[in-house]
Amino acid sequence: MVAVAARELHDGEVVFVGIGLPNLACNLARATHAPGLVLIYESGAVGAVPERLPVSIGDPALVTGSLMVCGMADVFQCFLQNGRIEVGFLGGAQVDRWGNINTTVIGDYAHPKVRLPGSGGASEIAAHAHRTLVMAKLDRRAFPEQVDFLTSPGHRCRGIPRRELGLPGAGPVKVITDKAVLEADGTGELVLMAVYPGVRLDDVRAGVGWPLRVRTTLLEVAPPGARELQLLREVLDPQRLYLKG
Amino acid sequence: MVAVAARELHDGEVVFVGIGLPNLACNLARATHAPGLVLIYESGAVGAVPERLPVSIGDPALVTGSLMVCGMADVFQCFLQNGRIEVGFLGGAQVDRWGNINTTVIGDYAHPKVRLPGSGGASEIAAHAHRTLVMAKLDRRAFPEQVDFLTSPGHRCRGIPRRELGLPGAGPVKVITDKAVLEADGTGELVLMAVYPGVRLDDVRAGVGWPLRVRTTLLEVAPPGARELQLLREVLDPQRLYLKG
Amino acid sequence: IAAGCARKLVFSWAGNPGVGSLHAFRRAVEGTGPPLELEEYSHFGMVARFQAGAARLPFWTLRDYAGTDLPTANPLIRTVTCPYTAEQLATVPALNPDVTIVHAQRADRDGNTQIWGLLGVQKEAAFASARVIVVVEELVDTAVIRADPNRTLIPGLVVSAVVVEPWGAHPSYAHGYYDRDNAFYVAWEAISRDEKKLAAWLEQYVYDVPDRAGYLALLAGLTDRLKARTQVSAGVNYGF
Amino acid sequence: IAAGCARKLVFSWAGNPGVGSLHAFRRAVEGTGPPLELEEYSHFGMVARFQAGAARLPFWTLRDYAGTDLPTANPLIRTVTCPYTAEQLATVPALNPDVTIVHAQRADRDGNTQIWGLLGVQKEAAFASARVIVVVEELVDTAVIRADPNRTLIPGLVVSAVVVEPWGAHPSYAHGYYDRDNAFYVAWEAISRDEKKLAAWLEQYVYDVPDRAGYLALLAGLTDRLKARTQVSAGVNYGF
Repeated sequence: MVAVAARELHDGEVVFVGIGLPNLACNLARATHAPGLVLIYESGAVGAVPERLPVSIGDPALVTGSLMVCGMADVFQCFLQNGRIEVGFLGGAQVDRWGNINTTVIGDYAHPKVRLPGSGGASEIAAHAHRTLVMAKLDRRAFPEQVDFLTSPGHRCRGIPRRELGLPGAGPVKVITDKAVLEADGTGELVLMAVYPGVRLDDVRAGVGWPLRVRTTLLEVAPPGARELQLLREVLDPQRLYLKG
Repeated sequence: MVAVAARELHDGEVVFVGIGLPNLACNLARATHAPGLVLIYESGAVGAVPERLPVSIGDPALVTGSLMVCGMADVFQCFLQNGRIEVGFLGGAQVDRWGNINTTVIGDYAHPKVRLPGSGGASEIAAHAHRTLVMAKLDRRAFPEQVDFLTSPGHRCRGIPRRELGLPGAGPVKVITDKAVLEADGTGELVLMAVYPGVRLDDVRAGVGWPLRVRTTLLEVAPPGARELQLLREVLDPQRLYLKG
Repeated sequence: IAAGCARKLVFSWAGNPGVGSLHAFRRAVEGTGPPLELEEYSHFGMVARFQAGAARLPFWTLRDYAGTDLPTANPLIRTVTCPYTAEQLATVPALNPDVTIVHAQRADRDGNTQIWGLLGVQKEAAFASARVIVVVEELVDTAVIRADPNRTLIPGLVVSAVVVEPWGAHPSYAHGYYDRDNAFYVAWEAISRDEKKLAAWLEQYVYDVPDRAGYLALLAGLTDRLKARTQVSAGVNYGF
Repeated sequence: IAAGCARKLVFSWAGNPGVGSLHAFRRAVEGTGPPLELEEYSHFGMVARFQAGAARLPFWTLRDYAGTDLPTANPLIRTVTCPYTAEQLATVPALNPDVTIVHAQRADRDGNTQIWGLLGVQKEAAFASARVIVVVEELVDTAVIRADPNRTLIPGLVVSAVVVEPWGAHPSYAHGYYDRDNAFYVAWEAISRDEKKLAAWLEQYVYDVPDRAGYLALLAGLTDRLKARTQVSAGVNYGF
């Protein structure tokens, strides 16, 4: 999943990074095919080169050796809203058919079944990054037809197409799960693009709450190479803070 | 004139300083009765202690040894508009009966007789500083009934009282000239408050373009003391960049 | 929240950074703990509120929230029409706290405060606030501040009080002084999940300690474990 | 203006700092020189325009201009109504230059630029601009930038080109490198007042010099006269 996300990043791109799996993916890409990635964290570190796995978005390892530190007002106004961020990573408890994400509540807002942490910077990343990549575990409850609460806009929000909302970025182009990769089709609906080796189409369909369409040519995801696995397990997350295997 | 202006400053006050005579007045006050003055220059130096007479608002001597340097956006938004500036200094080619100041044009805006440099930061200093002090040479052309162009608001702007305009600061409380000191009365009109030793009332009236009223008890300005003169001539402006005598 | 001090939370993200949920917060909102009123924004929205507060403007303009449910959940998220392009933009209201508490590496006795490493919204919050308390690792002579004025983030003229409290940011970190106590954040997951454990922790580390020194005395080996290594930057020339 | 390159001036103050008038500007506006279109703001207004540009918003809000003649002289100064308090506030339109040229002490080859001393609106202008050219006193290794990231004002990702030109700010100064050439500013008063002298100066110092080195060669003794003295600040600890 991390290796698959890393491959989506091109050398030299400016990436808005969150903690956890996205951070691992970015640092894996930096250590392999994209040494020129510019990593920006919402806490204000620009061009970070963390020498350890950051344990929080405010980790001092993001600052030491970085190219620039700026205040959060500059991060959101001068980098993100200004259109300087090429790729943003998002995750969430719910991802729906149109790539909308919910990180706010499961159930009703006033009387939630589960209260989640909230938007953080996700709402504006979803609006402004040139494109976003979503990482989430495939699970029927996590992939409903419609999110309970729309925290971060996808391609169609409560019936209104993204373009009509004036959102500058292209939205979630891919959703990378632990079983398959979904991509947005021309209408903005998430469709199945590729499956991991050994995963059956029915497994994927069972994890999605809407009639999942499949791209004309379904691809198979290449498994991570030995070098990717070694970097992830021995260098990037030796304590297995975020990796399971 | 400089010594008279210096006396208007109280120790510990936060002063927005311009180059030239205001700068001399502030540094004279700092060297005498007000060592705790905090001098802020629009270029971004806060708590400046210039070791030489600054030759421009951007002089590096304003930075070295200062308490803080910030960008001009912070100067105007976080200090001035935020209401942190207690005293502002203003000057201008024209000062009118209500303390309005013109630093833009003499004559018509589109076809001026004399084109002046413009507002700079004066317009917003006049609006936001808790009080302003105006320094100008007394001259009939410089003190008209109404300014040709209203660059910096005084107590009554084109007939509208300052309070109705929602301007946060108290406006120009005193106008310090080379012959006399004017102050704003309860209605905001500039009236004669004090004359320099040896200056006759008629001399002052001849330098003002409206029927100048005189405060009930007209004061005489105390001449600068030996220490003030020595500081001004030998320490603060030894090259006589701004001082005449 | 668990101690019953909080009536209302104005926020943009409520989690345990890098670890998981804030359980006392979840209990309150999910209806099994003491009630808690919410006023919810995104990070950018909260930052913008502090910017408006620091500039003494009543609102701030941003491109945000189009298509989301956040303006429905929070009616204080509104819109304004641009006087040049006629487009609609989002607004948030200014936030002007009664008190802002800032943790910094050093300040002089007048409150002129220097911070390096991450800056957050500390400058904006300080300027927005009616009163500012600065907690520092080191009290320094004004000459130290004046030797490098570009490092000053908060001027003394907005600061009400300076508290000198080394290790005052624990369990978080102070860049150049000590690292984050990550073991604490991880342990907090188990403590905060269980209301009894949380009550016991509050008793031992908050109610029963007379001061910060008492708190630190309970954390044996802390300074050895977390003290920052030395990696000093070069100076720059302020001569002219 | 004197060389006939400028058609329109967008400005907030047009004088010779600390000296007096800009005579070519005055001649143009007072009708005795080539015509010049004006779009005039105050300093705060111009700063706000760059802030809007840097944030990619179409306008910026400020408390300013009430009671003044500036909105009459410039119809682009408008108002907006606060969606919370209903009060009227001034607005200025965003400024997004085609090119911004910044002078800085140092940058690496990717354009990551560090500036100390006065900062002006250089950060805002750079972010607002379609292209940014940075002129530096020194080209440094990226390791120098990374050793003190809090000094970086402009990130390389917004910079199009870096020009290495020591003494490139003359007749102004570069803090820590050389002082302002005040004699030049004073001499400029007499040169610019007389159109013939001004034409001769342009001939000698602009049209007839092949490059910046040629310009500097005409100014004998400059480096001895203006070189900055050494007053280096202490470093700070970035270790953790």
